[in-house]
Amino acid sequence: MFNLFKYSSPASFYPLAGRLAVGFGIASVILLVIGLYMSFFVAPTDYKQGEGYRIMFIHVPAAWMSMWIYVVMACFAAAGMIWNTRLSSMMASSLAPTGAMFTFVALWTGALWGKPMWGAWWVWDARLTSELILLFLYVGFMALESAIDDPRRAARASGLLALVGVINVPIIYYSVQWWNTLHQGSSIKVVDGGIEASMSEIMLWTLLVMTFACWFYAVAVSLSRVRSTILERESDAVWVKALLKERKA
Amino acid sequence: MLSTVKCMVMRDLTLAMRHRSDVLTTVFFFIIVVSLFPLGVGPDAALLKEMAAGVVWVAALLASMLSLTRLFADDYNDGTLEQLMMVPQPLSLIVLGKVLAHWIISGLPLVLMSPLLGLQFGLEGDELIMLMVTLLIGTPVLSLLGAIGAALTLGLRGGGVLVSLLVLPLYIPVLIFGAGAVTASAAGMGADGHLSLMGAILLLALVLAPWASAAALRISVE
Amino acid sequence: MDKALLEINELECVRGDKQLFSDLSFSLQAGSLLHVHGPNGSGKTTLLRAIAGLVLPENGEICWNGETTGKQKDDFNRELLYLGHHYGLKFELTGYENLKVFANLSGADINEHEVEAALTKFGLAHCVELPVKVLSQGQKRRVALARLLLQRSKLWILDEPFVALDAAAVELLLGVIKAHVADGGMVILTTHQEVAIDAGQLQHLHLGQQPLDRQQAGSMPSASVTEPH
Amino acid sequence: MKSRHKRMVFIAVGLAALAGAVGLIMNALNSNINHFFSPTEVQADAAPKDRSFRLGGLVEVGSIKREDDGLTVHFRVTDNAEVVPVIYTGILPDLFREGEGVVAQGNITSDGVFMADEVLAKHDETYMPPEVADALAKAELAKAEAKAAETTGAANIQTPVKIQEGI
Repeated sequence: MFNLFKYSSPASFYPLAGRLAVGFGIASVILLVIGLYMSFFVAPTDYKQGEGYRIMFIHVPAAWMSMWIYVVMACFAAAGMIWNTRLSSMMASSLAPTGAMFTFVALWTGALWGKPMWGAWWVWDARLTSELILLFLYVGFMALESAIDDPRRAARASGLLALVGVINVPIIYYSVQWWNTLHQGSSIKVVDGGIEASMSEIMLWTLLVMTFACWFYAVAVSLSRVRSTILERESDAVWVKALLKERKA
Repeated sequence: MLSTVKCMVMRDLTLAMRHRSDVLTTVFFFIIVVSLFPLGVGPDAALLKEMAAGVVWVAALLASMLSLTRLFADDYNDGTLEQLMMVPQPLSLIVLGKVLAHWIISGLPLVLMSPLLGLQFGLEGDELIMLMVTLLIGTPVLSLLGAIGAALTLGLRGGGVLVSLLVLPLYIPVLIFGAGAVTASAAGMGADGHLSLMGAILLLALVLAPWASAAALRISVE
Repeated sequence: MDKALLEINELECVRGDKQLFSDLSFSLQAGSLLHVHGPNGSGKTTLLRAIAGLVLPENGEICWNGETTGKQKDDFNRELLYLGHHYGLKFELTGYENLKVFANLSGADINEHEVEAALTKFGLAHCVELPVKVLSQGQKRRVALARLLLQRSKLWILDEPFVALDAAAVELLLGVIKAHVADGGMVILTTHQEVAIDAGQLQHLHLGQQPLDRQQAGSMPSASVTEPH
Repeated sequence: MKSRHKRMVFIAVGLAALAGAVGLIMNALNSNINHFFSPTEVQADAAPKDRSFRLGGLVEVGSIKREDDGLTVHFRVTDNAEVVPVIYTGILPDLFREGEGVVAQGNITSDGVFMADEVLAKHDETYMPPEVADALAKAELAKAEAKAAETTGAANIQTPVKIQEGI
């Protein structure tokens, strides 16, 4: 059995995070190359939108990741607040910049897609507005964390904010169903326990490959970010000093 | 439990009455911001009428924001906040009392002023009533959600700017449905949907916000 | 009377990245007074605030009546009175209004006569109806201290209570503390002033003897408790 | 005991508020906050006369007419029940086609013509290669023919039926 508790201390998590980050980084690059090739050359032209629809292969994974990372971040924040574990709070704060980046990408690619198809860069419909709020929440999280000097207070305060903001995620997800918006509905739906996609199989595969590429990228980047946070926060600890001495030698 | 809330409301209202100028500042800020719009966009009656709900709502948002930083800061500075955290009552009730007082001081005057400002923008009868109703439901939400931000940023340098960064995104739904209700009713459609959504937001905020603010205060006072 | 009401087990507190103390354990029973000593920055105030529930300790637990205080916050708070560096008073309110608010929130119903009696005891007979802001520093401190007489709390935590008090007031406060301890109450206090405190079972706690690295901590105690004599 | 009692009251109040909120949200979803009006609503005078609003529906097949300047377009928006004529001057989005979804922002004139300031195309969440779309359309056609043949089977009419799928 994999012992989770062994790795919940920063000292033993640090080397593990290093190995995982490299693994996920390589996997994400490979998937990204395959995914991009499939997006541009393998996936067929759409019957209605022509070639323009291909932006979906970056837009949809980015939008998914923006919401998913927020949920994961809030879970880490909650764990950090409930069990007072330093590592969870560090994970939460290292996920935030990646989440904000994906939100930003989702909004921008959405605008680039919207202009030719809808005829507008931006419309104030429920999906777009709630995604914009998500970006603000990420920014607020990072701003609050950096404004507080005491790391413990910073982690707990920003964690609480992350938990408050979680209410926005289902609103983003269901906005296209609840309101009659300009934004189209989800192409992949869970219907009667099974998953139903209203796109051709090869398009779906391309989308999935790109999603996993983004996902692994997020894992790799936030793990390497958490490593530097660990070094920074634990700079007084004996093992960090030993490690730094070792590196210098 | 109700006596706790009542005691806090009375205390904060007494304090506000001894500092009446603070209350007036918020109201005048509201009036000035609303009055700036016709000067900025020009006196086109049709345009102003269309904008009215949005302008009054945004101004209410900003005015409520302005008074937020003081919600806990005074008590924090003179040490009464930590004393309040050590009374044998749930902290969330104390927060609820303070928020209620904050609304009476800074939200209610805006609700009462709004018809007057609506008239400036050419709103009539039903629209004015709808504007008041939405503000009546919406401004308590502003105070409740704002309390979370105020509690999180307590004692931080640049807390005022930070509080707006944290709280304004949370205000967006209230703004959309509040201004939307007025526009919808002016367009002759029912505003039921908007009003019930605002009611739902108010109920949720009433339950969750004092609890979240209390947690935030415990973190910040440490 | 031998049962310990307040128990501190392996308490560790951290400020920023700096560890103030760790593995701190002691217990206090009814009718005793704990005098906390230590240089500036040794964590005296943090310890008192941690016991009062204002600071979340990094490790360890604080038990009242055999249960952690966090689980019975309301019950513990009813027994607790903490007076810190701040007066905890609203300057715009009168002494009476200030005291009344806290009495109401503690569930105690007090009338003007009781408040007057308490303030008179601290030599502030004429100040009941004056806003606190017009009083001097020492007088403000006394108004805050009047809460000791009005709220019947068992555990008093006093952080530097003698600051800004004149000799007569110091004597007066000492008398109040002694009476409280003799009555089966408990007091935890810090002070930099040379005050001869001797009441009930007297314990001393010395903080900050060895500054420690976080990783080396654990076995070595950074604080010592002298048993009651 | 007392604090447990208090907690029960808290939980009860919380649940009651939650139930109330859910009820209100359901009510709101039922009353459907409109982001745009359908032609039926416009013809029933539900849309505002004196201010700008959004009109949503499908571009009626065969209704698009361009004026000589190449920029002004006349078309009709339908919801398969009622029809509203629209006039728009400007560049149209790629997906603006007959039979496709459209959302237009503008005012309605006294003679019932919608003067659009902005025209947006609404597309659905279906993506497929053109061949598949063709095949699907053919299958649809065949199905409809079979149906037509069935209903008019007795008359034995063989003329192909041109299907105009509305949505």
